[in-house]
Amino acid sequence: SKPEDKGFELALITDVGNIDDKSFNQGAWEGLVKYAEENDITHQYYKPTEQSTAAYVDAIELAVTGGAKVIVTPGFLFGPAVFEAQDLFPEVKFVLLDADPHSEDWTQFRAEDNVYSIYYAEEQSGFLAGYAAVKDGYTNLGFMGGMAVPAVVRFGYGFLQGAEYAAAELGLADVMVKYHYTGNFDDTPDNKAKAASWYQSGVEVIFAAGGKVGNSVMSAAEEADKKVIGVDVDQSPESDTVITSAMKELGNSVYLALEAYYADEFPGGEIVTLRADVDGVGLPQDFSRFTTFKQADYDAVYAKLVDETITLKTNADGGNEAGVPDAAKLGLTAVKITVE
Amino acid sequence: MDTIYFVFQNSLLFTVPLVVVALGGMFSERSGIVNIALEGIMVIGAFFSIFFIKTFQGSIPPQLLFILAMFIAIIVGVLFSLLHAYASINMKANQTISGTALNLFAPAFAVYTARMVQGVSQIDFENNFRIPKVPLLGDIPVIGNLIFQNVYITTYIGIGILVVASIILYKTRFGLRLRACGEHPQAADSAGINVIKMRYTGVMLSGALAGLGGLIFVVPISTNFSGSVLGYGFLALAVLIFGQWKPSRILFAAFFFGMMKTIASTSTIIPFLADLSLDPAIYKITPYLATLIVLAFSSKNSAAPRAAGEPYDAGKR
Amino acid sequence: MEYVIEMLNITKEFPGIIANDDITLQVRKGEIHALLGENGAGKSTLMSVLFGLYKAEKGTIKVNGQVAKIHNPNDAKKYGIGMVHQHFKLVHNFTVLENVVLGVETVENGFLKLKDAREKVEKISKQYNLFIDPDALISDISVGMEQRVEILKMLYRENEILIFDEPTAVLTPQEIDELMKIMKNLASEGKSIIFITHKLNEIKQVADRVTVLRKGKYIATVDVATTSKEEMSEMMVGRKVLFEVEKGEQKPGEVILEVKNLVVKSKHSHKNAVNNVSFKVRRGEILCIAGIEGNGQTDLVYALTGLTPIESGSLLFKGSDITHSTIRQRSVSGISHIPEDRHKHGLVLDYNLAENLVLQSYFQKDYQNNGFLKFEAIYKHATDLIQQFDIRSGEGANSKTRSMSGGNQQKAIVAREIDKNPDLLIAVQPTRGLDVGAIEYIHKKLVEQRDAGKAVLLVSLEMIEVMNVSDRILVMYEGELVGQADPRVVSQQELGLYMSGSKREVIE
Amino acid sequence: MNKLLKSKGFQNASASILSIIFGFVFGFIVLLISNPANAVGGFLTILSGGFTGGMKGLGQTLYLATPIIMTGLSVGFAFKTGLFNIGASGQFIIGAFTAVFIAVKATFIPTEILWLVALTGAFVAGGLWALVPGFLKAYRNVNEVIASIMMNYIGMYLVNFMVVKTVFDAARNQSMTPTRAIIPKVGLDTLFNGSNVNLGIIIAILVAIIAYIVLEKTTFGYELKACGYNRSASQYAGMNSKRNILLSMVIAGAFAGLGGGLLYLAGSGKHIQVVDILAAEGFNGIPVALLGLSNPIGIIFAAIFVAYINVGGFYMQLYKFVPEVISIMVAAIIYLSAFSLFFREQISAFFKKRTEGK
Ligand SMILES: Nc1ncnc2c1ncn2[C@@H]1O[C@H](COP(=O)(O)OP(=O)(O)OP(=O)(O)O)[C@@H](O)[C@H]1O
Ligand SMILES: Nc1ncnc2c1ncn2[C@@H]1O[C@H](COP(=O)(O)OP(=O)(O)OP(=O)(O)O)[C@@H](O)[C@H]1O
Ligand SMILES: [Mg+2]
Ligand SMILES: [Mg+2]
Repeated sequence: SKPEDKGFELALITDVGNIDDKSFNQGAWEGLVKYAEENDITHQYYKPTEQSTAAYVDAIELAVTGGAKVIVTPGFLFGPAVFEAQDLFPEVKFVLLDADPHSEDWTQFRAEDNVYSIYYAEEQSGFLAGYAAVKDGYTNLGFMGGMAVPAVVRFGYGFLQGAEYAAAELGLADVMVKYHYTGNFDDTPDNKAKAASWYQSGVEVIFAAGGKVGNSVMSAAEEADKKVIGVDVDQSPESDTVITSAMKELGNSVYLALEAYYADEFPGGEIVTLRADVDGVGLPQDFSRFTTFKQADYDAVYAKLVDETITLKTNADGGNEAGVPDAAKLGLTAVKITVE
Repeated sequence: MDTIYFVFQNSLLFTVPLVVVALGGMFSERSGIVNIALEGIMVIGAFFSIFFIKTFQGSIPPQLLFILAMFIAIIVGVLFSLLHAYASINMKANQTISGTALNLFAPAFAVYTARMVQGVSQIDFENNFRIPKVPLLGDIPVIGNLIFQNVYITTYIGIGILVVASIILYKTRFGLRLRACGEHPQAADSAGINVIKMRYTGVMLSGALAGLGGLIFVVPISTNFSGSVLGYGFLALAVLIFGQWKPSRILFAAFFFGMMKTIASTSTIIPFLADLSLDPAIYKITPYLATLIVLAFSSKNSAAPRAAGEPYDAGKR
Repeated sequence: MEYVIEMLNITKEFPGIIANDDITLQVRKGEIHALLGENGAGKSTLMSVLFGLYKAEKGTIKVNGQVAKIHNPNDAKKYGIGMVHQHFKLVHNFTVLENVVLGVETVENGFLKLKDAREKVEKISKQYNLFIDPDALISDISVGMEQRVEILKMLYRENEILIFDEPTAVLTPQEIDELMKIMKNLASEGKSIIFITHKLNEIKQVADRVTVLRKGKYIATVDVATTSKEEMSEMMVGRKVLFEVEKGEQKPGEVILEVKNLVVKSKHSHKNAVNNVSFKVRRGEILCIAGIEGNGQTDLVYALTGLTPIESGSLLFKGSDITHSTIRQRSVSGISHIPEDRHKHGLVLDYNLAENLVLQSYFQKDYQNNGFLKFEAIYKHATDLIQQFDIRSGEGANSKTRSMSGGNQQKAIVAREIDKNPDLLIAVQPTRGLDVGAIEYIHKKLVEQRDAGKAVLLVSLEMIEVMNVSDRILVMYEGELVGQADPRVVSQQELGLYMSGSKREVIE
Repeated sequence: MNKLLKSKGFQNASASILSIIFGFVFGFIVLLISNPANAVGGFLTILSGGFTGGMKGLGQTLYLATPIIMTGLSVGFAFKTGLFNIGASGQFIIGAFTAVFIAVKATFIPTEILWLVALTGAFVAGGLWALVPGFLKAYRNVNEVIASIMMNYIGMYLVNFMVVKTVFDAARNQSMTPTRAIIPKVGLDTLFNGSNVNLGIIIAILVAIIAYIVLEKTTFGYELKACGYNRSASQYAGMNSKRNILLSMVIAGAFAGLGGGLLYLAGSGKHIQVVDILAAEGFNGIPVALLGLSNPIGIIFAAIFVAYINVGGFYMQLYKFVPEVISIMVAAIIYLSAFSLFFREQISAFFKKRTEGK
């Protein structure tokens, strides 16, 4: 049987992580699978031979050989690959998450009609998490990001601004936030020890924005009887310590993109950032693990994000190149950051 | 004082698995078989035992489940190590080759099988195995704080293994024969010892301990497993060499390393280190650099078992 | 006549060589049965078959008339067979006691019980005058002591059939005498002994009968009492052998090496290994350093050849100061060295014979061109030396040296070092473990060197060799030179007194 | 002919081929168990490996082989001299960083030669990194395995630190693109259209050949091996064994370092990720070296073979197989190649019988 006979109409290509990373890739994949299964469409994911633009392009080519009509490429590393592939395979559609097509050296930016680029307003998602945590009575927080990539940085900056916003509302003078990038997306003893030391020193809740780093943090939280805020998808099933998660609607946006494609309305050439206004980011609708923070509080602040009463600083205007936050730029007064 | 307890308790996270796995390596190398497959055996041990935990979590009380999982890890480790034993003992294979093959095989197998069986490569589990405080003992001042609070049962098992391993190695007939096989198998053979059997036993012990080590490494640090022990098998090998193939020194080496790693990742709550506010990279590098420096000043004589790594050949001159 | 051991028509092959070709050996109860043969004749192999280390392709073994299946040393143990191997099988970092009990430990609930064992060891040690310290580490004791530990191992196991594979090769004369006494003692207690040696004197001294092998084949078994040494050696090598070293008058020439107040630090103790030693070696003479093993000869040689740093003193070679020269510089300027330990220093066992034969000269113009080895020349050189020195091995120049017999390994080293045509040849125990034919040959080579106006510094523990070969003798004791003698006039007894430290004189 | 059949090289090679065949059989069984319907198709894809994608696939094979030839050489060269260089990973990444650093920062060097300078830098840096375990081994008697493991981690953390400080592309958390120092394609890109193969593969093969000549044909190689086999004997023979150990480590490290340079300057959009994960290429060098019997020429073939079936594994995804199967198969092949002694004996016994039978 030649593979082309069957073919896989919908494809997803992974970059660093695996398809089942319980956050980013998986979120996107689940959206794809949901749509494919509901409509009985063949689908498959592919792993490149190595981590390089060329290998990503090869994987795209393989997917095309395999009959792909729409290819989902989650991750900012796909920027240059899709930049090339959009010309190589003009008949194929690309859904690019967390990036827009650009040349390797950042000199050219161009999204053709077959590319739909989706960004998420992670800063808003992080904001909601920070806001909820402080509103719920936590005053000693931690942010543990994986690597300082733009999306993670946005989560972090948003988290700080959310905490500040809540502190201002509550009239708190001091909210402590420890801030750290682990340098990996893994569950290592080092990450666990780090998280444990934060909890030991009084941190009550840690926002873990880095794939499996979260598992180390949850492990430490379970031991110390402290709390965790999850990331990307609703991670509350993974541990009872997860009070909420700073989500981006990966699955949903992929689903919607596919729906649009089959309705002949593929938003080709568009580069969008999904914000609160389109429900692109948010916290899960389960508030049972909070004590004082309620749905109503959430809805109120969410509305302010939607109508842009609250605007947030992001990568460029919130800190330095390496993703280290700057209290002054972020307008933090009550929130005291300790960067580690 | 709390900080000291905390750092100590946390360093056990690194120390205990390293000790257990390095002791496994010790038995193998003392019998004359170099086992660089420790990493792979850890992965396989962790894989099956955590799968077991996932399956039975909730229906069996945690500590019992944990202990049963340890048995699984041990059995699987032994079985897997037999591949290494067969290649290096019966086939007189180059032991690095066979070990490398197992290291390559284990993670691929774990990921592949997990996907086949459950669709995803991660195996989730709930970490409810920690003992906040051992009754009575936990109240002993200092000692209680150090080793009877916030511990895993594995800490005691690790200590037990260490004690038993030193006794076996130095006080029993088995230990004497094992050591003879690693130093001078021709001498052992001519003294009527079955070198093949001893070497099999040595490798199987290493399989048992490395398999177990895989489980007890993963459990305290995460809430899922995805086919990797992050190079700790190789670090255990380093600890074995650092520890000069001797139990007490292995403990020292693992503890030294574990302490350095803990200090590195918790520097910010250690008062005088927090004040220095050095770049995190420096802390990350320190444990490895310090080990190198210690080695440079302590390695005048190597105590490596002389015959380790050489296939046994009865007629060798 | 009843035999305890019968090895009938044994054949054992190794790749490229038949080590034992239809050999028959019959040993009577209570006798000392010598096994004689040139290097590589197959003696050790035969014994390894008997001891279960090798499996013969053909032949049967009978013990006390019954066919015995011996597949491993454990089986041998059941038949009461014990063996002292040519290369000792002792675990270096175990104590004497641990080595002795290994394999036959007494235990209580799996724990070692060494108390009874210790008592037994002490008792045996006393009974046979072995003077063994059960707690000494093997790595700390002398070779002679290791030999005794091996013997003790057999006695401890209460073996009835004892195999000694070249036990005297590494012993001092006094130690050999002791060993002979022990062996006689054992035989008189009814134990049967198979004794491998190249030294006909020893056979004459203790053995009842002797079986001779030559090139893997059985030659004959004869009574020792009625067979002369000459006859035995002729059986062994297939021709007449000269026992006296033929050499003309010496014509000492200029001083070639001058050692002045040499001091070498010991690695093990505070005392100096070599303490304030001075002497001169002249062209045209064979100077022998005699002494009991472990009196600093090794360190002296290491210092002369550059393997060990010198604490103080100086070395003048052909008039220039080489005190601080490297090993290579000394070698190139004309010093050759036949090392004591052929496996540790003498050979790279994983290189083939040809590669080993250029170990000291691969960098010379003859064998390399701009850093590239000239293989043709190297193999030609090897073929020449193999012929010239009668080095026997399975695959000629291509043989891995690891697979060669000890004697032939030694010949290869001697060939290499003499072929360098040195001004000074330092030969340490050059004939250790060699058969008479080979010894004769090597001695002849040493004398040839001397007669060609070269200097030879011979370090030997072998009394006969010292007396026969040298032109002048210096005796070393505890790191110092304590006596000087002329071999033509000195008696063995007198030399023995110097060697044991009972007599000393000031040397100029 | 007979001479050829009995030659050692032939017997070694046929032993390796035998293990490859058995390894494939094992892989096929794995495929059969996990997905019987697609097993045949998937397996044929693995077999056709690099050929699956036509000339492009072959080019990709060569591209993927390039770095592992170098790390394989690094491990193999050290093996030949009695050392186990488990530190190729650290040396590789240090080399990679140096190459990228020079490529990005040395703007004053003309583009035509910048890549060459950067590769030289990688070569030197890898060597220097291995100098540490080499020195410790030679002069302080520190086991090279443990020292190399430590240097792997130190190298990884140091490179992460240095990338962030010097050549950081913050938006992607990786090193910048070394646009000015891409290794020339010398027409290989037209021959193997669409692939990333470049002059690097030729450099790697040349280096392997040089390594072979050095080891087998020169006095230097003779010394290195002698020292590896028997350090005391090499001292006795007047060789400077300490220097040899040191040099041998340094050369091994330089090979790995060059491998890093060759990969990251290949122009395939490969960047140094700032992640705390040891470079896999270094560890992949171990099986390659072993499969190639530590012989530099054998290593070329082994690396190409491993790359070849990896490409096959990539294409096999069309049959819904996870590429991990390839690792399982390579593991089986390596494991079986450990039996090569056994296979060799069987093979030589076989030919012996045949010649005797005549
Ligand atoms: N030879 C021995 N006999 C009995 N017990 C021993 C012996 N050597 C060590 N032990 C004990 O075993 C335990 C572990 O010993 P350790 O690993 O420190 O070896 P060590 O003391 O360095 O000895 P060695 O160098 O002889 O191996 C300690 O409790 C020690 O007292
Ligand atoms: N393990 C081996 N592999 C290959 N050949 C061997 C091996 N052992 C012995 N031989 C060969 O068998 C022959 C007999 O060796 P053996 O050691 O029995 O001789 P020997 O009489 O003890 O001589 P020597 O006194 O020189 O040691 C030698 O030529 C040797 O090369
Ligand atoms: Mg012999
Ligand atoms: Mg012999």
